[in-house]
Amino acid sequence: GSDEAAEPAEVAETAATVAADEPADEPADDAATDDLSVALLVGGPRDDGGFYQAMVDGLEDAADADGAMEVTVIENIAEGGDAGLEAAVQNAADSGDYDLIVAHGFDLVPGVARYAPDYPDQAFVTSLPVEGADNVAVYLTAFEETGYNAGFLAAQGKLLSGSDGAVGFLGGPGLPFEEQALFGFEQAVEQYAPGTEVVSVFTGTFEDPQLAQETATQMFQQGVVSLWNQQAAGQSGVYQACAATEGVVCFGNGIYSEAVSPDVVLASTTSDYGKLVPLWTERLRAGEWSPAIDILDLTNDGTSVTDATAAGLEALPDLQAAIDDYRAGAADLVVETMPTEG
Amino acid sequence: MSGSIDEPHSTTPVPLLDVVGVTHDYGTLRALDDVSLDVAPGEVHALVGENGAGKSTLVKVVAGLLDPTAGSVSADGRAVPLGRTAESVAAGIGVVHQHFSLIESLTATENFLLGRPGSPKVLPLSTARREIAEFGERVGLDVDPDALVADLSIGQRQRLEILTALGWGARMVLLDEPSAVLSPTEADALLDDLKRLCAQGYGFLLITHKLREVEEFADRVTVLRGGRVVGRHSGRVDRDTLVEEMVGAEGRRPEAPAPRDPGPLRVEVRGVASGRLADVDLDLFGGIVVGVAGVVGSGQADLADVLAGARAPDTGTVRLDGTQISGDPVAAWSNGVAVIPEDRERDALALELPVWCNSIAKQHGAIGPWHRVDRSKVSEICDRVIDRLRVKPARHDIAAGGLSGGNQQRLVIGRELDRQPSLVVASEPTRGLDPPSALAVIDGLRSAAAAGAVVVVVASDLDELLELADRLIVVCAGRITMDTDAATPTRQEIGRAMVAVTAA
Amino acid sequence: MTAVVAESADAVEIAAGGSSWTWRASRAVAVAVGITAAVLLLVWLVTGVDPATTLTQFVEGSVGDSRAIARTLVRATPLALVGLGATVAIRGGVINVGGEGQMAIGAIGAVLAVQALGSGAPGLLIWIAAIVAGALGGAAWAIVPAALAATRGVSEILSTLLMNLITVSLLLYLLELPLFADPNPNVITPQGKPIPDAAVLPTIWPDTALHAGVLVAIAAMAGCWWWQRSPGSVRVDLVGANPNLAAQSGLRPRRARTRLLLVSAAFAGVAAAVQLLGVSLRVTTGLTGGIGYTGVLVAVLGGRTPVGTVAAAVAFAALVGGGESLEFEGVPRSIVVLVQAVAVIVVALGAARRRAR
Amino acid sequence: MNGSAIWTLDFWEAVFSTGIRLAVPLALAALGELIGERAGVLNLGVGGTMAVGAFAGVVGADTFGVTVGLLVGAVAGALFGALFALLVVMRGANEIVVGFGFALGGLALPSFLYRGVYDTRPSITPHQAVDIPLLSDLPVAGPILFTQPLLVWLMPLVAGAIAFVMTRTSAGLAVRAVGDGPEAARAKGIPVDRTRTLALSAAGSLAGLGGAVLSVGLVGEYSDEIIGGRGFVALALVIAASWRPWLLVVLCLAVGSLQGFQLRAQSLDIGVPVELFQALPFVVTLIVLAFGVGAARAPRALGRLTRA
Ligand SMILES: Nc1ncnc2c1ncn2[C@@H]1O[C@H](COP(=O)(O)OP(=O)(O)OP(=O)(O)O)[C@@H](O)[C@H]1O
Ligand SMILES: Nc1ncnc2c1ncn2[C@@H]1O[C@H](COP(=O)(O)OP(=O)(O)OP(=O)(O)O)[C@@H](O)[C@H]1O
Ligand SMILES: [Mg+2]
Ligand SMILES: [Mg+2]
Repeated sequence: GSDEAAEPAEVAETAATVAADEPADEPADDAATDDLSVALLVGGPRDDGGFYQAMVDGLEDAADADGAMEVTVIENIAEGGDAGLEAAVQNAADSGDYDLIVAHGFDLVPGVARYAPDYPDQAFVTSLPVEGADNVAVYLTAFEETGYNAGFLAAQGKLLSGSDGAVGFLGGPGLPFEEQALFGFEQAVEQYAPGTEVVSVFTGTFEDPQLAQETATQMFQQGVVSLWNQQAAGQSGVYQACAATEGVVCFGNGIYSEAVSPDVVLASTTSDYGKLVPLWTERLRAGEWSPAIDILDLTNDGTSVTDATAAGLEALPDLQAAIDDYRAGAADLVVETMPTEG
Repeated sequence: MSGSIDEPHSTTPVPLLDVVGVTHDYGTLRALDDVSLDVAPGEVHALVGENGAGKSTLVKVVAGLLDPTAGSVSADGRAVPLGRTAESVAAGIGVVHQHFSLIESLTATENFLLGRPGSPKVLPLSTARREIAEFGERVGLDVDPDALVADLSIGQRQRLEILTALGWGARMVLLDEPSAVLSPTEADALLDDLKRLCAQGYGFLLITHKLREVEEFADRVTVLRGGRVVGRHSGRVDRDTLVEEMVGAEGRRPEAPAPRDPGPLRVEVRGVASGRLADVDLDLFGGIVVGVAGVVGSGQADLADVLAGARAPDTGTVRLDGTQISGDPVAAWSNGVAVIPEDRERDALALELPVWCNSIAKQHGAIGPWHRVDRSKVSEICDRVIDRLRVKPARHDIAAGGLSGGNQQRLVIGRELDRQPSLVVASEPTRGLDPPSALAVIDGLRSAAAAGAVVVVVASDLDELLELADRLIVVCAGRITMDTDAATPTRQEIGRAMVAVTAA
Repeated sequence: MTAVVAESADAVEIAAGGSSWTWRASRAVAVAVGITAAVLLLVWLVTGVDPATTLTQFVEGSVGDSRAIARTLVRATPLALVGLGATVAIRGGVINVGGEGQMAIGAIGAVLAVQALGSGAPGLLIWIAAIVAGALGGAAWAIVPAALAATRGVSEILSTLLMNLITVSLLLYLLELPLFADPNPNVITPQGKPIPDAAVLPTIWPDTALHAGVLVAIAAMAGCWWWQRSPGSVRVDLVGANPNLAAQSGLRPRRARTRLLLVSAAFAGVAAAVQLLGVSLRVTTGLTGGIGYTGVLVAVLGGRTPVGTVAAAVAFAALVGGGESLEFEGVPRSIVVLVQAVAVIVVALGAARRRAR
Repeated sequence: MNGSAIWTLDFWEAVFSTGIRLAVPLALAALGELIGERAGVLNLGVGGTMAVGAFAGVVGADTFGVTVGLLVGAVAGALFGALFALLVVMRGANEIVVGFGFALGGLALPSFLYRGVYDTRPSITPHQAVDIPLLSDLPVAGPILFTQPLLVWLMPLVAGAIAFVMTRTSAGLAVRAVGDGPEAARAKGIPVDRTRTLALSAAGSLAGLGGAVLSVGLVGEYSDEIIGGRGFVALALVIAASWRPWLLVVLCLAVGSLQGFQLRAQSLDIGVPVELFQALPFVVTLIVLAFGVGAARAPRALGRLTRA
């Protein structure tokens, strides 16, 4: 129905306010130091070097910072198909062991939608809005903005290295959110390095390092001098190709990218899910879980770019300054969202 | 009887092969029990016995493929270590096995080299090619070294096998039923080859079911029954004696069929050409068993195929009781054509399905309404099929593959005859069967004829045909060269018809 | 290649063939205990989770309470449906390992039917239409392998596997089409429109996830059980055991094999429809979740009988459920697939020994 | 970028040089499978064996360096192949069922162990492309053939070795014999089961090496999905190549180059859905399988394992 389609946009608007006004609820009692137990459900491997790992790392770092929070990660759920995804949600809720269940990934949303009403006292948070469940909070990522960050990095890579050539976007199966990221990517490239050609190739999977490696190699041969990728397990291949090619620079899509190949990745885009955690723990400890919507975007630093790595500083000494400038002005950036089809 | 059981050795001091007291058990089954025999240079020693007597087991022991429970083998006076093929080859023993001894996708040379003990890691292909040519010429067995075995005739394959054995250095060769798959002419040529080689000092142990070959070619004969030696003879032996020893009390020779009056004309073959067959006309009458003889590849198999409806003729028509048989085996079956194919395992039985499934295979429409197998109906059919040729064990639920070969054949024929066929086309129906099973098969086919059917039997064993048939047709080069009452012609006349283009 | 496959299928059949019930049962128990012990040990060594914890957690996760039992049954439902189709096909010597692709296209077929009827139609009509359309979709996706097998002698094992790989891309493409794509702009992974509420299969065990689709599986099992006692199954056995004999008996083995491949694919399509209406509620890339592969294993494990296949499906589903809950203890879920693989290999080994006897 | 780039030499050099590298792991595994099938045994578990080799290779390389890693991968694959032979050849278990079990279990085992063994993924420096002096300066052939990681030369090396062994040595003759006529081979004194076991172990070692070349030699790490559909494609190509090693290598190169082409052609904006390109290698494999000469030349015993 058409009303369904219209709704999320409104939700998103209010959501921005919610996020900005946090904390909205006042603490109800003295439970601020209560031990919290959190289950994190992810469809793929926890160390995928991408979407999943970003949440795992974010939650675990936040738990360390919190000191009284324990995280259990349930990974690879999607291997069991839709039935497995739903079962994982129900399993976690059924056990009663967790103060909060984080269902990270669009594929887990239907399971949350189905079971959250059965467990009204259980707090959930997931990746898309769920109707009619008061115990489900939501966080959204602005993928066009992630892509915009990436486009900024790629453009800087080209400008600062003084090369004449194209910038590259190396994607996976070509899913809609990748297309959104590409949409933002192209805007940023046009903004920071006007007239630069953008070469985009989708390998068909996030997971095949050899294919990613060969794709990157070909992109370099086609004149790409600065490359950003949206691969998961495939990204190590991208960095291999990068290391083996003279005169090109590469950027990662998360802090773990730097761990994969610290000598190659000059800086990364990042979605800092850790930013969400204090919001959640506060609400939980206050006993006031609400169906809030938080958005990770440029305005709240939820999506951003990392500092230049050591390799980055060495290769492009001016990179850090550009990044600092960019971050300072990030809140004022206007990134167009991709028009939906149909 | 010119020999005696307790005279185990010939007068030759050093036999090429000396088997002493060999016993072999397959689990609880004693396949060989204290068997002794020897082969002297320059002789053909025949080993006969009914199916399952243990002949092939003995060959495998001598070849080193089986390690016997007891006994010893020596060659040229030296003991052969048992259970290893390389040892028996090294001792100068060659083997031509009953089944499966050449690999069709390899060339003659490759087969020659395959498994040759002591051959270098890199194949000496050109040397071997020369060896085959030169050695073949010397012993009078010529084979094209570069031909694929698949392209060789059966006779050439036998020759290649013998050549391989001799080329590997064998002075004596065991031949396990080499003539079973040969046409009479090819078989005679093979045995002539053996005789010639005997003159060069080689020795042969010849296993065969064809007693005529024993009579004509063997210098000595050993008879096995149930794994024991039950008779030894040298010189000319009487066939009846041999048969009696082979089969014990159960054996009887079938009487030559009494000539009978032909029934009505049922099958008309008009101007049929198909495969080797060229423009054949035939009238076949009910109540008559028609034997079809011919050198392999003369067109008799094509005739069987056309009659069975397995193949539509290129030209001409075949009518059964006025209905045309169109090259559709299923339609042929429903018109009353029963088929006993040559290769039972490939074409006639589902080996891993139970006997009952095999029994009803051609009446699967009759085993109940669409929604339910009628168990009693199945039992009834299955009992009939089993009873007809007395399949043993008479059980419905064991896998057909668990039956012995003879009983498998009884099952097939029982099934094919179950629906009172009008025309029975049987290819090699008794090949490789032991005498009781062969007799049961013959009785079954004759009773079908007695019930009014036309029975056509294609077989390469002339003796078998002559025992069975009322009327004999000889095919040569796709044409009928003889068509007569089976009792009339002599073997020589038949032999001439099998090779002559003009009728005798 | 056809002959090669026929032979292999024969062997599978033998692998599944029977001996006495008590003997089979007692050996199965012994083998199961052996595997369990080995797995517990492996888990202990690699992850440090002790056997007692592993075992209790496993039992709780698979059959610990009504919800766990229901989860197991829901999981077993599509598995049993694919497995039943595979069982029928294997008897005729056809090994269809294209269940993944056939399920995906079956789901597309089912969702087309649901969309065509709209949310106004009565539930029962939608369900029947979706299941029929699912069956047609699944079968349609087996036409190419069936045609290649019948005309070119291409092994359906390989062709159906390749079709699965092709389907991965095809499904992604289809799910982007406006006809199928979820119009919700927040949905940024490939997934179809949610099916209307009227189309969702009702829950038949209150307070659990057990949906009415399980009845479809039970009906299919009953149907196969009946079929197994009909002359039709004897004919399929003959085709599987000796195509030459079958051809002489008027059974048209090639046509029969084609039909069996299509039938087993249709079963996969039905499984997909049930999964769509009862679990996924929209077409997703995760709707199949390996069921197409596991279904074949279930058929082998179930000894080519309908009841055995369904029992094996339930056992596998319990294994998955238990394995999943083990992950809360830190045991990687790949242990589940490992155990499934070992179980099937052990069954094949047992069948081989039986055959050798 | 526009469609005219397709007419440039650069374009095709890139396509084929990519194709060669993508073909290497595929070809090694497929050549191994060819040996096993020549011996009359179908092993559907190629992908699983590759995964085991990929993982073992990384474990080896992590401790002892790349070369050892490749060897460890090959050895692990050989053990996996020998285990398959033990079950299927020695114990007579159904080769299709066990092969399927190996395909699934072989992917799950390294994934399970990996979680147990490593907290962070080990990273390995893989082989780099080497410019062969003089040859790399040749036009066309230089950029395609002579600026590759040396590992790509394993492909012709192994194919040549297999072609030689199969046709010219007694070992190869024995392998072909047990694949075409196990009963006859046994009658000739060839130890059928032992020959098959050795062939399957060799096959496993090549599949394992293929996996290790992928993880250790080319990419530098193990991940659960690293093998993808390569095992099944290898299986299909062996048949499509009708069991001829050189033709098999050519087909692997063709499939690899097709991948290379699709990656390259995407950026040309020629208006074809990406998904079609991505499915293309599988579609082409299916077509080759259907219209190749494969089946007619199948080893006779293939798929009908008899305990001869
Ligand atoms: N591998 C085996 N395992 C068990 N029993 C066997 C085996 N091979 C043969 N036998 C049995 O041993 C006995 C002797 O068999 P053998 O093959 O030696 O007979 P044969 O005289 O060669 O018969 P035929 O004339 O049919 O060739 C038979 O009862 C047979 O069933
Ligand atoms: N799976 C198989 N393995 C070996 N041979 C087969 C197989 N299927 C069919 N054949 C053989 O192929 C030949 C022709 O096929 P078949 O007779 O089955 O087709 P058909 O019954 O004519 O089917 P259709 O009705 O589609 O024409 C038969 O002689 C049969 O023996
Ligand atoms: Mg014999
Ligand atoms: Mg036909």
